[in-house]
Amino acid sequence: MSKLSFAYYPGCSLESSAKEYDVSTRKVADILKVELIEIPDWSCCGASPAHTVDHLFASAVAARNLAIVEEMGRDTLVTPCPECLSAFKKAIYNMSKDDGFKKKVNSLLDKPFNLNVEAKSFLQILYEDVGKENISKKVIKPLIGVNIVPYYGCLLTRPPDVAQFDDPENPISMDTILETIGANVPYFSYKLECCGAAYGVTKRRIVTKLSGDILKTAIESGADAVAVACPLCQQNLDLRQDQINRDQGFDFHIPILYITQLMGLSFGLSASELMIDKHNVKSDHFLEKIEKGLKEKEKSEKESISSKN
Amino acid sequence: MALINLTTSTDENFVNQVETLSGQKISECYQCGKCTAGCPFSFAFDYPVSQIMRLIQIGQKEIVLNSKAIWLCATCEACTTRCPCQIDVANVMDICRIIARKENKVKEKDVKLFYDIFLESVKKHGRIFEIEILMKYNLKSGKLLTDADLGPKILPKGKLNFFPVNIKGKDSVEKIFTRFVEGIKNNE
Amino acid sequence: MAEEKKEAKIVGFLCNWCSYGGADTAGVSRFKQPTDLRIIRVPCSGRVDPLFVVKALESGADGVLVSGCHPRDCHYSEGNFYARRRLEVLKRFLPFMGIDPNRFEYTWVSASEGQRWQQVVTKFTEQIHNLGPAPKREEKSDR
Amino acid sequence: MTDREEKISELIKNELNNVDFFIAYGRGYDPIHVKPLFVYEEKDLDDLVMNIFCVHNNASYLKTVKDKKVGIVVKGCDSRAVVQLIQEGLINRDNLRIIGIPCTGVISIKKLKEKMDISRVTEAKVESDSVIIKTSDEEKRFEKDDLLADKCLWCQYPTPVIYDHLVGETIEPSRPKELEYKIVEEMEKEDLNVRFEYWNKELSRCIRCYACRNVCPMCVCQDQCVMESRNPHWISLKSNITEKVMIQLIHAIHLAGRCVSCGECERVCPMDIPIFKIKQKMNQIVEELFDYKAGIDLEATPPLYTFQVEEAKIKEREW
Amino acid sequence: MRIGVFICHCGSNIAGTVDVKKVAEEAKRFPHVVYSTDYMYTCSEPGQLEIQEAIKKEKLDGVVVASCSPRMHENTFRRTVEKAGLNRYMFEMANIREHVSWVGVDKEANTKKAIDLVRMAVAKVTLNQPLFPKSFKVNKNVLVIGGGVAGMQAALDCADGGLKVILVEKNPSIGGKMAKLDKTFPTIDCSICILGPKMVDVGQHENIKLYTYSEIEEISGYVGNYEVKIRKKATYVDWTKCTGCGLCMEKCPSKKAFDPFNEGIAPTTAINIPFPQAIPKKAKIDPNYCRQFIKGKCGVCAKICPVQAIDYEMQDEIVTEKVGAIIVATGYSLFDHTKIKEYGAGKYLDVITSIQYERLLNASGPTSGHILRPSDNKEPKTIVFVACVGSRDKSLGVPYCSNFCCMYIAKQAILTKDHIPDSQSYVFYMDIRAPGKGYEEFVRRAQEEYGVKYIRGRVSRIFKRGDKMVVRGSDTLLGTQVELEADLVVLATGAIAEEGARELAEKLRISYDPYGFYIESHPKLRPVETNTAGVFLAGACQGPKDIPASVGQGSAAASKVLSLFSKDLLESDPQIAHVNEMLCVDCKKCIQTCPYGAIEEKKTPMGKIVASVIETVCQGCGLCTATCPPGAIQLQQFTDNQLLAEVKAFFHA
Repeated sequence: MSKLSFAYYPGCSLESSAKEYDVSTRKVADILKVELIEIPDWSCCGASPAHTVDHLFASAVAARNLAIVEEMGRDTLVTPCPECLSAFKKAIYNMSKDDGFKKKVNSLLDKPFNLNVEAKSFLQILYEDVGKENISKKVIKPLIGVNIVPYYGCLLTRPPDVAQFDDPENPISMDTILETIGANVPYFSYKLECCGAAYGVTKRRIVTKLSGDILKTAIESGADAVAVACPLCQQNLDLRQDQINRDQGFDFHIPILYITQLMGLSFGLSASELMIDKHNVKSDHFLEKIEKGLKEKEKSEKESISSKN
Repeated sequence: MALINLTTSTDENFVNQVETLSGQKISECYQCGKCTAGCPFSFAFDYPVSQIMRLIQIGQKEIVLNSKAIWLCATCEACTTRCPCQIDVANVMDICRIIARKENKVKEKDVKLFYDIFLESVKKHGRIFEIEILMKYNLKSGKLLTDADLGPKILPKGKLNFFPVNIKGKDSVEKIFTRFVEGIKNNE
Repeated sequence: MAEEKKEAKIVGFLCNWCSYGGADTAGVSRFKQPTDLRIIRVPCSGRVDPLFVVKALESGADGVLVSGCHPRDCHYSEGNFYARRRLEVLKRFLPFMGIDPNRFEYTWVSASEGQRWQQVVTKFTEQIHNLGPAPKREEKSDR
Repeated sequence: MTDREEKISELIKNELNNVDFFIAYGRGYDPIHVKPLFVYEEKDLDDLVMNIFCVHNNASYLKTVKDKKVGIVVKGCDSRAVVQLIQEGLINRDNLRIIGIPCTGVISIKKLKEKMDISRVTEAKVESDSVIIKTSDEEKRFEKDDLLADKCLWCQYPTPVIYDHLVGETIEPSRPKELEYKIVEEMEKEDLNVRFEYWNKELSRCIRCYACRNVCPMCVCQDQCVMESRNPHWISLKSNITEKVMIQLIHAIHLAGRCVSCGECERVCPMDIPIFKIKQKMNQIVEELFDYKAGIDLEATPPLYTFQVEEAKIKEREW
Repeated sequence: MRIGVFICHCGSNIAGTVDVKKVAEEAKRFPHVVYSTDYMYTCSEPGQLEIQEAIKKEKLDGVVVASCSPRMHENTFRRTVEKAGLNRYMFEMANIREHVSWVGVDKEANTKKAIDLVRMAVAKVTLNQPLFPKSFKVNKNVLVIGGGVAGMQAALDCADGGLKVILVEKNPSIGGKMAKLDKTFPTIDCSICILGPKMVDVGQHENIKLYTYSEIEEISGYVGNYEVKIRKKATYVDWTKCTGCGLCMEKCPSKKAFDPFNEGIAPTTAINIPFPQAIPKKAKIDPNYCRQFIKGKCGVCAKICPVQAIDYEMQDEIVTEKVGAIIVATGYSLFDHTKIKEYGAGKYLDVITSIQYERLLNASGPTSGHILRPSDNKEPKTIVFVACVGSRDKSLGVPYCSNFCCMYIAKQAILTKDHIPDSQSYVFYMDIRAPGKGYEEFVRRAQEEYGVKYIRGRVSRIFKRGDKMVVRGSDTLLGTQVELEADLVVLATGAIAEEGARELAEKLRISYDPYGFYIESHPKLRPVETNTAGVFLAGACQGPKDIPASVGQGSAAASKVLSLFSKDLLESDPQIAHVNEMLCVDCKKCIQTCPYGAIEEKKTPMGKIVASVIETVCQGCGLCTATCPPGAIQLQQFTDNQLLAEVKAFFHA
């Protein structure tokens, strides 16, 4: 495999409340020999607030960053955050569909964006460009004996015309990665149900209802942890887990981990390196279970070797 | 629901406006309800999304723009993905928000307030400054205790920045805002 | 504006079984089209001697269109195979004589392809309008 | 008489019993003008010549003598017309006796005329690569290649492709094939409108004498030709530029895939209109599309009278 | 010449966007035109009478009608002028409806175009010649393609009417979809009980020759004289010997073969008779599952067959039949629900299709008529039916209504209650379409008497929760989201065109719509005819339809064939090639290219050799005319001069 190298857009959350996603992404990329070059002086993607103002405006806010990537001489922007990804993909989609729209967007910008850049999620890079064969080569501590359900959220695969990634109704990219790093992936029917997104602040009850349903289904599926790829989903499911318990009358304590953190664990990185200790819900029990699983596996392997001898 | 006088309240211009801005043909909706069936926010909406589509079809501008639903839609795109008539429903909801904003008809003031503060932060720093956003929102919404319980959970983790990151090209971001506003003024 | 509305002189030779039927299907389906084209019905695209195209162009046509059944679907089983060879040769030959090859197209439209017929007519008419009126021949004398 | 002429005479003499007559080349009114020689009896052979001025394609006469037994003297290029006529079933091989002459080229009188006054030529001879022309006033020496007909400069068939007797040794083709469509390619460097005006100008000279058609060995319709019968109404009697263009387009289209590139049409044109170019363009297209050259293979079918279900070189129309 | 021109308004169809008066006025100025008028409906009786009167009064010797497509009414008007004493070929049409008024919006431009088209038609008719048809003998056998209920009805009606019928069915048995059904709506008749006797009639009728497990390979010829090549697919069992005893099925060791008759809900044996009532009741081997074919050894059936009918070496066989007419009754297929990902894309065992459910309900089905759900063979108590799965769905490329789903859902819900009295059925629907006789009452009964709960809304997603299937939909009447935990979900998959329908259409030279359903000659007035003479349609191949409509069309198609064959001779089209012997130079190009071998050489009394057309063989394609250098061979009615006159009329207006 030739060396992969991309323009990297962390996004606002990843340098603040979701720092652990950024850190684990960079570490995993490093191990997998994927070069991520941070886009110099990137700005906010605009997210959904910009879309409520005007689509032209929203596209311009996003396209400023795409124009910088163009200037870098790169053709792909990679971001771990699905919200940012969606903002970029929509800007590109709308601008390439309508030349007049493109011209108007560029009139708002200092430097025009000429549509020579595509946006991809880091998950897509892992699944399509790196591939499970290359990931499996780096696994030294497989996550044996734990059940992890992948929670994709809304925007990674939807709408299919814009997202152009995985199956919009039954995505399997995270499932595949989780299986590759040794985890057991039970049937999970809430892979795509919305967690309530940015309404955490303004409409808490909505978020605790929706996120509560997701956690309930995960636990009913026998999950020890939920894997996520979105900082907003992580925040709703992890930071707000106590609010969920309070509002909905649950008593859940299920760790919500970024897919990159789980990969890092399997690559032999420590929980603190991956900032797993920075989450609200403690992962201690989950991590112990992994260690236990590993030991049991080693033991059974030894037994089988000695019995052969 | 109150009686709707279709003779006096039907606003064809509104139908055209939504169709033009969204690029979607609203008349193609045959009210199957699949969007409502898959909408995670249906329980919280005052009008389920299929009824919003129906209200647009019969030109009920006031009801649509004054609905909570359009502000509670999180653009999860489930409706768009599954619509048998290939209508980009989420986009239609988005357009309704934009029109409501322009016409100063916002039923969910808090949601809009949060969005405004968010964008203000972008305009000011180039990126968002999470703590500032939350504090301003609490102050302006008068809901001083919003997420106060989360503070002790997240602050000790040392992830949040206590100072904004001001990017070098923040004026180029600000210019997007000003040019956009000027553009609207010029058009008017 | 009056100038803009000026119609081009376009003639189409359509086989009775497929393309003429396709044009009928487009009509029945009310698929709107530009009005410049005049259709001449022939039994088969194989009936279209390339000389008809030449004659039309020399008579002042701005564009000539020939349309038949899709290859392998000819009502007479082979006619359009001959048409394909002869019309392709003609299309390549016209520019040598200084005639823009885009003034002549041949295509295949079946009786059910009303929408396709609409697209063909629209595209061809647009193409001819873009080319403008065909140049007129004038006798040149050395003396 | 040269050795070669002697040999031809001898062969014709022997064959005269098998045929009604023989078509060969005969002395014209001066040394550079040769005429077709119709040999019915031995004494007709006195006028026989075979030299660099034997420009005619004798096969042009075959279409008029369909059911007769005929002998014919042909050069390489002429022989392709014979093959094509047989291939199309227009003449019967069994009725033909063919004497083939390997040939290294014939003189274009038009080219010679550009270089000197040829009204009073007294002697003409070839010395290796030179041609010497004497008139009452002067003697001029030319490089042979400068005087040869264009078609000779790219000739790929110096030896006839069909014959009963070959007089002389087989000659391998030595001329560059790349030159074959040079006149066409030169023309195509010009813009469309330049070409359009070029033909308007050139064809304006046409006097509708039909010499091009009459001489064409493949034009078998003769009196029934649509140019003259005007039924069907492809063409009118008017002598305007569109009709003149139409004449050439009809000729080109009726010849597509059948033209053997003998160039007689242009040679006989009294108005010097470069109509061979038109035929060569058609021949180029046919060769590109169907890998086909007329008058080579007795068993082939002209490409426009047959088809392939899947055409290798015609793309399915995007239209 | 004296030409009359008649411009039709076609109500407002033409007059709405074409100034017909102006067209009629302009036409008066065209050469040879002595009479020109416009009329509201030229094809109506008074319209036709007006033409006939004008022919007599004005001594017309040529007529042009400008109206709809000649593909629509050319024959109508030819008969009109013929009745007034004019040769029917002294008539031309200008198509100013399909090609003008219906496709152009600008009235001025339309009018100009109509005037041009009329001028061109006038120019052409000036050169028309009277032509006289010859007659030819008709082969009175009829080919019926498809042995479902429509094809069977058509075959029986033709056979009873004395015609020899060749019935070709691609499956091993006739019976079609109806043979798989349990009961039929709205009478709850046992489907196979009413179909079975018909199948036996077909199997035993002396006038019907049955080719099952056979497909159409090639069709050539024309009305009255078709030649059909039929591929008899290898069954590996000699059907002349097989008695249908079923012993092979008992002993076959390969018991996991796919069972198309049971729609895959239960396996069958590699050698099998498709179902007990099969006609013909003969065994066939599925080589995809037969051990003899997969592993090269087994031979059990060959050993135990009491009549030694097994032949592993059997090859496909091509047979040729000659017929005069063809009835196409190839039926329909069902939408593949695995394309719908939000409904599980086929991976949930307890989400099945309606036709699979029919087999579960059917007493001769794999569960002997007990409703047991596939995942655990338990009796379901909550059954959810989902309507419009692959119908009325633009996003799936099937925007049309499948016509009969609403009715069979009601039927299945009723039967469910009969089978499991303590069950509860729910139906997610968009609209209930029950316009047939007794249909609406039937759907009401399902709700009123059987307590089926109808929920107006589409289903968004189906997923698993424990051993239940969760159906999440909406109730648009309430304006809410609803959720049901079902034991079994039945998807009412819509009707789509039969696989291979398009290929068959190409062989038959008939047209089909964008979805692959065959197009009839006229949607209202010629519903079973096609635009290819002698080819007729019956049943769902023309569009989704239920059993009574299919049977009705089968009979209609049969009556069309019987009326066609009521004459012993048909008239041949005189629009064929004709040689001008003066112009022919015997260059042989026409002989070389004629696709039908319809041209030969002949010697004229003057001793000249010329081309000559064999009139009964020529099909009138005109390839020869386009090929002939001196223009000696001319296709009558489409001569070079006629087409040139049209070109000239346009450009030298």
